[in-house]
Amino acid sequence: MIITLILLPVAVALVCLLLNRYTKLVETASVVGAGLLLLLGSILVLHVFEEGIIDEGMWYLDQLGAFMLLIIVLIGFLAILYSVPYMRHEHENGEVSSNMLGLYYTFLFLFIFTMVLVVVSNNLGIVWIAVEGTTLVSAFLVGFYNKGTSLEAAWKYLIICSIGISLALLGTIFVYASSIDVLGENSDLHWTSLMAVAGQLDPAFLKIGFVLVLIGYGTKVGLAPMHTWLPDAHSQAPSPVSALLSGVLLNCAMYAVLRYHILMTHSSIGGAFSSGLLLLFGLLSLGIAAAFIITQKDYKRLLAYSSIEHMGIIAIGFGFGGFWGIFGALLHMFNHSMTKALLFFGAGNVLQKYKTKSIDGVRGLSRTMPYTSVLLLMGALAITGSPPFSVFTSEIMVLTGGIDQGNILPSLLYAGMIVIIFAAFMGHVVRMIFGDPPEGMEKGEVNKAGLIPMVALVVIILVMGIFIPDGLSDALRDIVALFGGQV
Amino acid sequence: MLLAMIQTLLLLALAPLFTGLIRKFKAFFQGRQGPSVLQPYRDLTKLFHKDSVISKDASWLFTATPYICMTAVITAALMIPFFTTSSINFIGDIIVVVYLFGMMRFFMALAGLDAGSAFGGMGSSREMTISAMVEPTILLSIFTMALISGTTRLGEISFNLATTGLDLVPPALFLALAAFFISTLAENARVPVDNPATHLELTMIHEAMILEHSGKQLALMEWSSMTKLLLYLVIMANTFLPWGIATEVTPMALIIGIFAVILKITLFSLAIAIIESSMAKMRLFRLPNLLTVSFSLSLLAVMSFYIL
Amino acid sequence: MDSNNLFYILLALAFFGAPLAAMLNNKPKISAAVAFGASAMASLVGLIIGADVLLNGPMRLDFPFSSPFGTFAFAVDGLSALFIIIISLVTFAVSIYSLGYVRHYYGKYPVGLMGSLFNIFYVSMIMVVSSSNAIMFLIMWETMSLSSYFLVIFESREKGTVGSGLFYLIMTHIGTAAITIGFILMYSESGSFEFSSFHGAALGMSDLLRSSVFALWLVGFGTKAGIIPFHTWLPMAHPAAPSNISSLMSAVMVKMAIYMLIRCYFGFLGVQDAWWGVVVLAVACISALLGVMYALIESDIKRMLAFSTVENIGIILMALGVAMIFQSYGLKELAALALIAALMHVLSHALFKSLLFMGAGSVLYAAHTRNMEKLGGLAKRMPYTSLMFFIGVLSIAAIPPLTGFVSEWLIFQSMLQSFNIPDAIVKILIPVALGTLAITGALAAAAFLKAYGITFLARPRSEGAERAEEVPGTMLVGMGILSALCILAGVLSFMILPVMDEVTSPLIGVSIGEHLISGFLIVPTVGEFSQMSPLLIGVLLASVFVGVLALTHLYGGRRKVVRAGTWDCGTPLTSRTEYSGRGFSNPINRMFSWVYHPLRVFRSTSHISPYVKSDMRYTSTIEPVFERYFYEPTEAGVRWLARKVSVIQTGSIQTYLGYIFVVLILLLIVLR
Amino acid sequence: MLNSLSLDAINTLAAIILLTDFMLVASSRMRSLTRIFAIQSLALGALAAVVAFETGAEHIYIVAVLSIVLKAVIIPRFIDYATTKIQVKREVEPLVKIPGSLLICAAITLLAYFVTEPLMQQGTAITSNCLAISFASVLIGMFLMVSRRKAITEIIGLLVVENGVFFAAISTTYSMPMIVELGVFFDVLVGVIIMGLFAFRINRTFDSIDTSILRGLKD
Repeated sequence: MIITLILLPVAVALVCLLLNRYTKLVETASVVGAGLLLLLGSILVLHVFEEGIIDEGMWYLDQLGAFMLLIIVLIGFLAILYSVPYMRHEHENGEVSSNMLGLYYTFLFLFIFTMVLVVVSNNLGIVWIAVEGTTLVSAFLVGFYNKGTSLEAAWKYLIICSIGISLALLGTIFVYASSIDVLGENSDLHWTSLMAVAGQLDPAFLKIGFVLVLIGYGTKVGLAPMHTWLPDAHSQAPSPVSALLSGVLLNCAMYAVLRYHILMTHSSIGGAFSSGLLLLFGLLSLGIAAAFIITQKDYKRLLAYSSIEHMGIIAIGFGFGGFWGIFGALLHMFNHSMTKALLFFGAGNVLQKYKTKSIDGVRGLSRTMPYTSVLLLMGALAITGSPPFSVFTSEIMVLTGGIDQGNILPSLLYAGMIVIIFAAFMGHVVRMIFGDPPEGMEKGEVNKAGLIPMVALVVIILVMGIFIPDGLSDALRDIVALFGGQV
Repeated sequence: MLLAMIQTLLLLALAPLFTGLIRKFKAFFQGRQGPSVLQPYRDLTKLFHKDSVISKDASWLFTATPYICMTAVITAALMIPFFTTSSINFIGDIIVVVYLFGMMRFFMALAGLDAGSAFGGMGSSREMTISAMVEPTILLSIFTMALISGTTRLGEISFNLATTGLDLVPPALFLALAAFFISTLAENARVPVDNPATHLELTMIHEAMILEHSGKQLALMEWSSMTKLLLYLVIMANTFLPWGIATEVTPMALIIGIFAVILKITLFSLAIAIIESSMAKMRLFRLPNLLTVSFSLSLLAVMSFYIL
Repeated sequence: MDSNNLFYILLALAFFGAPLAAMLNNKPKISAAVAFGASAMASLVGLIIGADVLLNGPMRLDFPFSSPFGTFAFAVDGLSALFIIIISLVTFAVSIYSLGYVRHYYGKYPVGLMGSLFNIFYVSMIMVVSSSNAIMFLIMWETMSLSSYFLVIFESREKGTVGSGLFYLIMTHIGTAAITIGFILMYSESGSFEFSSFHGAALGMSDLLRSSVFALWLVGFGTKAGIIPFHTWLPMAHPAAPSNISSLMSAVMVKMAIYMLIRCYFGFLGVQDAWWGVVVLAVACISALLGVMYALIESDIKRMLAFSTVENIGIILMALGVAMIFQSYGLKELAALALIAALMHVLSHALFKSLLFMGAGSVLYAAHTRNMEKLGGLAKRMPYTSLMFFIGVLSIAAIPPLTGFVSEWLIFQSMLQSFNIPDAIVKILIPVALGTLAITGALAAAAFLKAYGITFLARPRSEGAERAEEVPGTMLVGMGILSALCILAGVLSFMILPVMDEVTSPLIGVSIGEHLISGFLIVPTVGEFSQMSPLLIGVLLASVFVGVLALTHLYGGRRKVVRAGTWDCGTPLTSRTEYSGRGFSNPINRMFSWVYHPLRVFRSTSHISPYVKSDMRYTSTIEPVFERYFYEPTEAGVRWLARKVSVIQTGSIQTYLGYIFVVLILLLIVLR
Repeated sequence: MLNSLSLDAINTLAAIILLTDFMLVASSRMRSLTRIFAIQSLALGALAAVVAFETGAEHIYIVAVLSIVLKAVIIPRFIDYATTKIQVKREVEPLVKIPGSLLICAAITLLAYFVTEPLMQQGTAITSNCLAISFASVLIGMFLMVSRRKAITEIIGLLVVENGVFFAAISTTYSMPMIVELGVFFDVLVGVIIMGLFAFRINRTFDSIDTSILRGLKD
């Protein structure tokens, strides 16, 4: 079952590669493939949520993995749905050749493949390989437009993430080393086997291993100060890819960190060590993101920094711990993905209309693109934590976690930063939406079909803002239990 | 009820007399003979028999104001004990009285603006400015009296105080009296705040407001202002120094009451006249100093009551 | 029909009205009728719900699903019901008014959108007061803020609107953050987000924690209410918003904060420390005094009304503060009196402020300007509007026996009872507050005298004012309803106050209804301390007025009344010779220059000789103290810091790698 | 548990690796960089072989062979090819002068000993030197990346880091499970190729692979 899920995107990628010339066919294949992936993924997710963990030795899908998978397939599907009209428009404008279009979908599916691999692998080594794989594949997508800035972004992305990931490998080795004494030389680096003996793992190796893993995967997550590649890559990639990077990839990397974090909480070191580090990096990310959001001049970079902010929030949530902290952070992963995807889609529409990424260059959206502007405004309010959108719920939960666990000062910092970011972010977005459009800018949407996935996302974040389906809620509780938090 | 009406009528009737009396006292201090004490009555009578001119720019408010002013004053008078402590003060206490005076001032000032002349506007503006500064003093003085007598109903204040010996009265009362006296001067357009006798454009306040009124309207305005002055004096006499007022309805008490109150008011009039003859009108922008003094006095009154 | 069903009807009306109106956006007339019709009907239903709850006891309506934060439900108790009634009353009148008012938006702005948001706004306010759960409350609270934000920026093409809206949005968000932290602190004590679990939870809290919650709520709700120094959004957002919206916002929305303050302080925290009350009282005094002072010198009617809202919130909070002080000393009866006074002023302010904003809207509608200096003479051109505005002015100036007077009188009375307080220091503070209230009242009278006098009386000062015509009937009806209520709520306050008592008694723990009203009289305290009857005063005033009128006509005979020009000293009177609003407030401006920091510039040019001026210009501006010394430096500071931090993104990959390197080495050393 | 000859061999090879690290830092020519890297990889491969011999774990032989083939032969060749193809100037152009760099690397080595010291108490690793040197390799590799300008030097720095990690794997755990090890090799290879491709594209677009000109994106 899981193997089908893994191979499906590879197969679609191959199809796209082979049908390279026939744009229409590639698009159809992509949409159908993404649909199938969504279907298959949902079935698996539902299965895990309802029946429990799937353990196939090499492949392992527990609630945490399934939750990630849900995000991957959902955003993956919507991103592809959005890609079709978006990339077609790029194609028509001569930005992309039809050959490249085929490659685009190929890489997109390979990208999804690597991410799926991250969450379904039991072996922490394979997780590492898959995360490294995401970098290699998505670097192509980041450098997709053969322009100087794209290449620069891709290069930075590649180098910084590679170095980070190397550290993660070193960390993985140390964790592995910590298990040698217990499991002997046949230790297989499976997460489940490690968990089984978590209490006996060598603390010295585990500790340094976790630090390395955190810095390593943290680079990929976009935790400050290892975040530096992120704004470049997110702003240079095609918008649907930005949505995937921001909404899914970062979560996948966070997922990798979490696996180690869980291990730490069950080890003899206890959770305080890893929680403290997560909290530290989370707060740092939040603060640095706030600074850049305030001074930002490029709206795609704005969204990228907002991703850093939200990864910070997620890290803070896990750092706070307790039921609310973890529950909130998990929920926040989902909410952030959905909302950020919405925003990147919106930004894509704006970019295609205004042909500039500069915030100052975009004025009067409400008059030129009424639908996009409404959706964008809702997205902006949502991402900055306004109810009734879902991000609010998870942010409140994280805050509750902090205060409930007695982390008063970090909680206050957290709340303060969020408010500052709200002000700065809304300031930018409001300036874009209102005012007089630049001269000669005609009224009308450029990417009408692209509005459909956006509306779907708005519906999701609205519904999730008011209530969380019981199935999901129960699954999240199971995950919280995994962390050792009381339910 | 009946007594209240009698008192009110008496107050209305006596108001011009005391205005005339103050003028007479002033004339005496200035070494003039001055007009008769009855002159205000003659003025009012004359005005009541005149046609009136109303500005084209003015609205209904301008015409209605004199009647409203008179109404406010009469209603207030009904609640104020004059020579006996019984009035219809069950429907409103001293705060209501202060607000009724506020209402009168409010309409007067509006009418001042209504004609669209710069004088009216100036008068209104200054009147409202001064009243804003006087208001806290008045209410704090009242507060003190309420504390001393345990009620804010005018009749009961008089009654409670009058039935107490002078020696039991705290010093707070005299501080409050001083504050209230200054406020009375300010509220009734007397020197040093305003000069009732002037029509010099740049200095007048009260007169500027009613400049456009004429005939019957002017008569009502003047009369209500006179009554207001008298009412302030009565309040001063009966709230701060109520001894002598009739606390029961017996002919003897009533007669003593009448004489006592008239004596007290005459003395106050004399004081006003002395002040007006010996002081110059202050510049408008120096007024805050004076009014701050009175406010401090009233605040001190409350504090001394609480602390001593 | 019981209130549960009515609640469904209310929700249904608004939730069908909102999207329907938005869908009909292209047909403004129908759309407006649908939207405001729906909101008017919904508010009528709201009135019935409120009345039903007051008569028959609380209702509760559970949500069909559960949330991780516990159960969500609409729970309406007495206090909620009172506020539902206030919200609904105002909304009803504003809905009718809006039918006419939105006409001038036809073709310019999406009326359907406004109608839609209007409904959401109304429902969100209803939900705010009927939330049973802190998180649900926050969601509703923010929905209210957001919908009002969108309404504020409705005229998005006008200059400054979007900026004002943004400022409002940010301020309200900051407030919400403070509120949220307060709730979470409560949660950490009570273990549940249910409001019902908060009751008494504070008993187990440490002093520091409890006071933190108190302070957080004061800041949070105070921001929404507009206490100084968090008031700055009010004079920005209210003028920017369409008048019907500012009417609702100022009259009702800011009261949601008062509602919550009452509920939180008396219900959840249970006032225990006297200094809380003192803090509230101090904040209230500052707000009231500064609010009215800024209102007085303002020339923009709507800005002036906004500042006046700050003032009135201050007055309400004064009463609240006094109530808290009494409550903390266990003087429950007096606390009840002060709280009733506060609630009465909430009602009064809701009535007259919405009336005044609607009046300002009518002026704007007819004369196309909000600047008093360009108005004048409207009393003749718009007689009904001017009359109704005048009633509002009289109410807010606390002229007896109107509603504003009754509430202020009650507040005075409760302050007069301060001699019962055992603590000498606190005892002395209250007379100071009383003095503040007195000067506030007098200045408010001056401010509104100016607003009415300059706007409606004398001669028009611009062509717009010259050509102004009476506004459409629906607008007049909307205003008329509230004018009537302004009078009735004052005169018939003896019927309203028992309701307030019923509402406050569960919070305070004692009912003073028995002695508060006797016949037509209001008797604040047991015994002879004082009493008053607005109804009798009204009757007395009316009969004396008739008497005076009659006697004046009789005495001296019938005399001619001549209409003639105002005395002009020989110079023709024009609009430029009239006393201006700025001139009116100038004495105060000068006397309180330490508050206003006025900047006066007088410039003149002369060609022939220094005595013959060809051009003279006088500008007088006041320094926006809070903006200049609080908000601007804060913003600049944050920006400065952000710029400093931004340096780290150098663009050089080596630097970036360096960060990782350094972090790695640091962590390795520290955590070895 | 190891016999002393093997221990000596391992220590010697470890020392060679450390030495090559320093040489990398000290060299100023591109061509010598790749040579030194090849030597280092060779030494690493040999070390792996010794360990394999000692432990008798056959899969470590595979790893050793792969390491030699891939890192000592293919990748250096590829980099040399790339360097000639895009005509990089020969000089390394360090941001930090070479004497300074060497001092820093000495400090880094000390740090590595300091950091790995607590790990040694467990006695899982072969020698204390190995772990410390592997750690030093990782850090020196990173330092190379931080302090050198060219895209190609960055790739080499990254490879040094990888070598360090690989060394750590061998010295602490006698390498990882086979599948993981293979995957890692595959990733390294693909990574280098992709980076090479990007280096080509960057060269084509900017006419230079000096990464200090890649500063268009910043805030």
